[in-house]
Amino acid sequence: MGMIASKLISMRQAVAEHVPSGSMVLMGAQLEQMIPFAAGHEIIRQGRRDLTLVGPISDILFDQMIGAGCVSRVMAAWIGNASAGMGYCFRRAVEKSIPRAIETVDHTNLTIALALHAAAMGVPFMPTYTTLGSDLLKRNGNLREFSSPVNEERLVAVRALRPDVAILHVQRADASGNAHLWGNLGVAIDGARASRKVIVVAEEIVAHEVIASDPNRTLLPGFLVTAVVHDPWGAHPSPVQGYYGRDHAFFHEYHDQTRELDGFERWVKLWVAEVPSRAAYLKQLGDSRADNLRVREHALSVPVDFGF
Amino acid sequence: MGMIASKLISMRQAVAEHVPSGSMVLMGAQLEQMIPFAAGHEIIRQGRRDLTLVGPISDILFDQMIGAGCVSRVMAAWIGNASAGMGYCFRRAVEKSIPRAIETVDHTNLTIALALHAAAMGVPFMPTYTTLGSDLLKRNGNLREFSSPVNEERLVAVRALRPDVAILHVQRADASGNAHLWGNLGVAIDGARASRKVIVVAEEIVAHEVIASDPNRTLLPGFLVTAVVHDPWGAHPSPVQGYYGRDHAFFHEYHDQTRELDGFERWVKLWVAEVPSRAAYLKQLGDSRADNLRVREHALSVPVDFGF
Amino acid sequence: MVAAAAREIHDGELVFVGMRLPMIAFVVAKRTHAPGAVGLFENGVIRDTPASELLYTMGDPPNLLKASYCGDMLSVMSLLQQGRVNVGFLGAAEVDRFGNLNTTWGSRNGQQIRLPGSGGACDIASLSQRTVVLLEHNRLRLVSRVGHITSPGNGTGNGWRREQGLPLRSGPSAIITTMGVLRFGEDGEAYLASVHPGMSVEDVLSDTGWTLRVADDLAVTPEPDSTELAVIRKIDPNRFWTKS
Amino acid sequence: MVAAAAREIHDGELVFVGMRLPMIAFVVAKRTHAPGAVGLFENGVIRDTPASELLYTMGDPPNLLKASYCGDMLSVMSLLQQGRVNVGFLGAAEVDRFGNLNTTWGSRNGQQIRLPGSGGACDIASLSQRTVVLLEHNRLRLVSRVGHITSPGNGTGNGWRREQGLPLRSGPSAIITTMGVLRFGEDGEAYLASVHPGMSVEDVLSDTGWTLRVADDLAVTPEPDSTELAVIRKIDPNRFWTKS
Repeated sequence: MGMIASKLISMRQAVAEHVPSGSMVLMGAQLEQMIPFAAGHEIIRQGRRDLTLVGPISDILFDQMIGAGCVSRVMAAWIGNASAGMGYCFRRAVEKSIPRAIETVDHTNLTIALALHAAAMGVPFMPTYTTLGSDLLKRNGNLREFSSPVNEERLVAVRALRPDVAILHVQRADASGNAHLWGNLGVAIDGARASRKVIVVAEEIVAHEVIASDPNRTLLPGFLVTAVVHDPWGAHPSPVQGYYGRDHAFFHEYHDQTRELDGFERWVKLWVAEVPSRAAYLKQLGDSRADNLRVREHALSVPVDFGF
Repeated sequence: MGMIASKLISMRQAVAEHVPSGSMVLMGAQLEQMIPFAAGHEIIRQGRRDLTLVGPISDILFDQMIGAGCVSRVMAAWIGNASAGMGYCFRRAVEKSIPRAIETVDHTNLTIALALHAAAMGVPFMPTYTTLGSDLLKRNGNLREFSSPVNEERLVAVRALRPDVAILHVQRADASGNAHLWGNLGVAIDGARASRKVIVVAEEIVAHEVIASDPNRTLLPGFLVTAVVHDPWGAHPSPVQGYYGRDHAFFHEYHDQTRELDGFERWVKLWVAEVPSRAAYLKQLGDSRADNLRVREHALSVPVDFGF
Repeated sequence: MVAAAAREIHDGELVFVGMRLPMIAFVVAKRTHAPGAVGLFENGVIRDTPASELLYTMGDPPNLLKASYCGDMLSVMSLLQQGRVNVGFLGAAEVDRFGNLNTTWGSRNGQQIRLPGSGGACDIASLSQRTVVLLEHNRLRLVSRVGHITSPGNGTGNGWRREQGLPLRSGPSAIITTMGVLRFGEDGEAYLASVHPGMSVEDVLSDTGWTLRVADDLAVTPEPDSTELAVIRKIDPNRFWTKS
Repeated sequence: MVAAAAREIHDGELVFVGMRLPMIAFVVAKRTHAPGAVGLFENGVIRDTPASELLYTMGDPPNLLKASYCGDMLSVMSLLQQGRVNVGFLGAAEVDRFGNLNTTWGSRNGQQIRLPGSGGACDIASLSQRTVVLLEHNRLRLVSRVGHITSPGNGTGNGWRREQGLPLRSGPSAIITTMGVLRFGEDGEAYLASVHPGMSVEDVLSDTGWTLRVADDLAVTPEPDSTELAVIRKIDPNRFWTKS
């Protein structure tokens, strides 16, 4: 292959260099799969402020970052705890400005996907019918009603959204950022293409030949990727198909333990502040808990032939 | 799996039932790969008329169907012979109305892709910058300039295009139409989703389990597929990655032999009219010619694990 | 409630499933009267067969294994926008007499509380041919007018959806509660179509936040038959999801 | 001609390659001064390495094997529309003094002949940061005004692209012919920047269909150096594609 330099750096360095305070950050692109918790926790540890978080269904990572005071704005379709409903930190921030006030820009799954798609396609907006008649259309300035230029219909223009950085957790990547992601893709492809920078966090770093053996599975061309981080188990407690399952109990425990502010403060100290790395996090999680999440029955895809 | 009936039928039946005269037909979605020649030849044999052909780079299949008098309109970005440039039947039709006059709606690769994308997305148009300033914009009524509803830019609205039927050649499919296609995808996905019916022509029919072992490679959900045809070598002389190569000489021979009208008439008699099936076509092609196109060096993709 | 939801799925239909109760309803439908139904999930998954385990989220690994299709969100949402999806299931904090849904702002003890938001609910309510809402029946959930339209139902009545520009073939079809099934009249307003076995009309009316109309031919919701019950008990043996 | 085209590619750039001459130019650039250049193909293929064999079409099997990425047309075209593509190569039946291209309608012996059309040429000319045109140099190909603008160059001069709404950072960069290299002035009109070794300025001017301006610092196009020549000869040993 060509002379492409390795983009492999540590999570600490990736956050230090590519996620400054004030950034617009896309996370949780694959919805409940492969949420980049390790990256979010490092962002909390490095004390980032005034972030705008972007994602469809953000699950508890957004709640944690809001609770830690990193966030001034959320643009998402759903903010909570996919196992238990409410996210208490999100509620405290919106309802009581604790630890700080945040702005919420309410999207739907489709409008957030279209906002990223527009940016990925290099155009200022995408047309859609969704949100017509809803209060989301009235309250979200990135949604604007207009008349179709080709017929008599009313449509909504979803303005293109260009995050500063997308953080994607994937199964495997080469050192140049060519990544293989499988399972449900959510808004990962458009989200990465829409963003100015892309950080890929991989369970495994593999040779370029593994990626090039199946170029249809390449998530996005490597030249779009800014940094590659090797951080196994970096998505726990969310699942990584083929690597580990979802730690459902963890989501319920978080829910129960963060109902009150002091509970969250204990939680974030225990699981984030005093845990310097993902390796240390795993140690705290304990072997038996991790073992219970490992793959019990492998299910390999039937290969395809690229030969000629 | 559920109680899904087999959609497997013969090419003859597929064309008889799903490609009536007057249809708008999408073919050649994967550009120079996997052009559905077998289907096009069956359409010629069944004497279809007044078809509108839709495709990005149509290569010589469109030229053949135009020469055979099946076509009244072409909506494409490029109509010719990818090996040799010009398509003589296309030229005769446009310049001299031989065998009949045809209308040409000139697109670019991007505008034809966007027209299908709009229909696949279920919206009336897609916005783009391409064709601004060109004569294509002036002459193609499906391209319309408009002002962006979200900023001050001038844009082109590409009107959604909904073919009556898409005919796609793929490597493997199950009997319900869940297909695996690999290599360059062209406009296959959007083209199929944009169309009212989809005919999948496969090199191999496989068990549903093969498809479901790798759902990320499924071209489109099986419920969008109307019919499945098993027709090995149905794409010759175009290539099918992992199955056979491109018969470059065939494209040059076609070019040389169809320069004049009587030459085309001899060609279409020899290779289409008097060849009742793909099996007969292959016999005429000859074993040694086919053998030369077979895969010499296999290159299997590295599998992925969907287990948990 | 689950059996009633299952009966909203017809054979061969495309179903936006969601999680928990509707997921169980989808499995019941697949295993009884609708074997050809297909399940769509907005994360990008399409299944001809139910997952091998009960799911907590649509991204749980069993939902991806042996799926027929895995793609991105737009690959599924675009089918919705094309009008191909027959029925979508939704939950809600509040539903009103015209079937409008609120999942953005609630109230508890007179105080505004922020809920998670739309997710895909607004998209499903806007674009699927039929929308079926499942929720607990009480006056705080079934209200005269939702405080915030997260997901549009019939707005202010008949004709409203068309005025807004929503697809002609779309809109609320049923509200299935813990007490009965509500459907929609020509004027776009909900009425009580059936009460669940053991529930009285009076209880339903007093637990509804507006003067609910009652169908002339009010029925009793059919009990789950033995096949349906067997499937439900197999999926949810501890009756965690299917208490009522 | 090929070596001159190769030099239009800078290291690390994204290149819309096309077939034949530009493909060879891409390989030459990769193997000499631009090892980090990436090749994009509108059928959906992206390569960090050149294909193992010379290609007739971008869909030839060697172009897919060991590609870094295979997707659909929009997955590549969208990168173009985002403005990320540095340089795109195009051929043409006709190019005019403002770099506008025609590949739709030609003429032969005074008769109109229908050509294949745009393909991706209009998209590349509209959206890539720099467009480089390769063609044979004669008065029928280099004309004062093309009969049909398939792919926009500078239209009628400076400012025209902006007026049309085309991206600010886009437009024709060079026309490389069998006789020399033309570049574009501030006013958007082409001028002769260099003549190939052995060609006279007079011959170039008399073979151009308009009064071609000549650069004050007119150069002679550098000959391919030995490394470039070695790569060219290895790819095209019979000089089928690289006669000149």
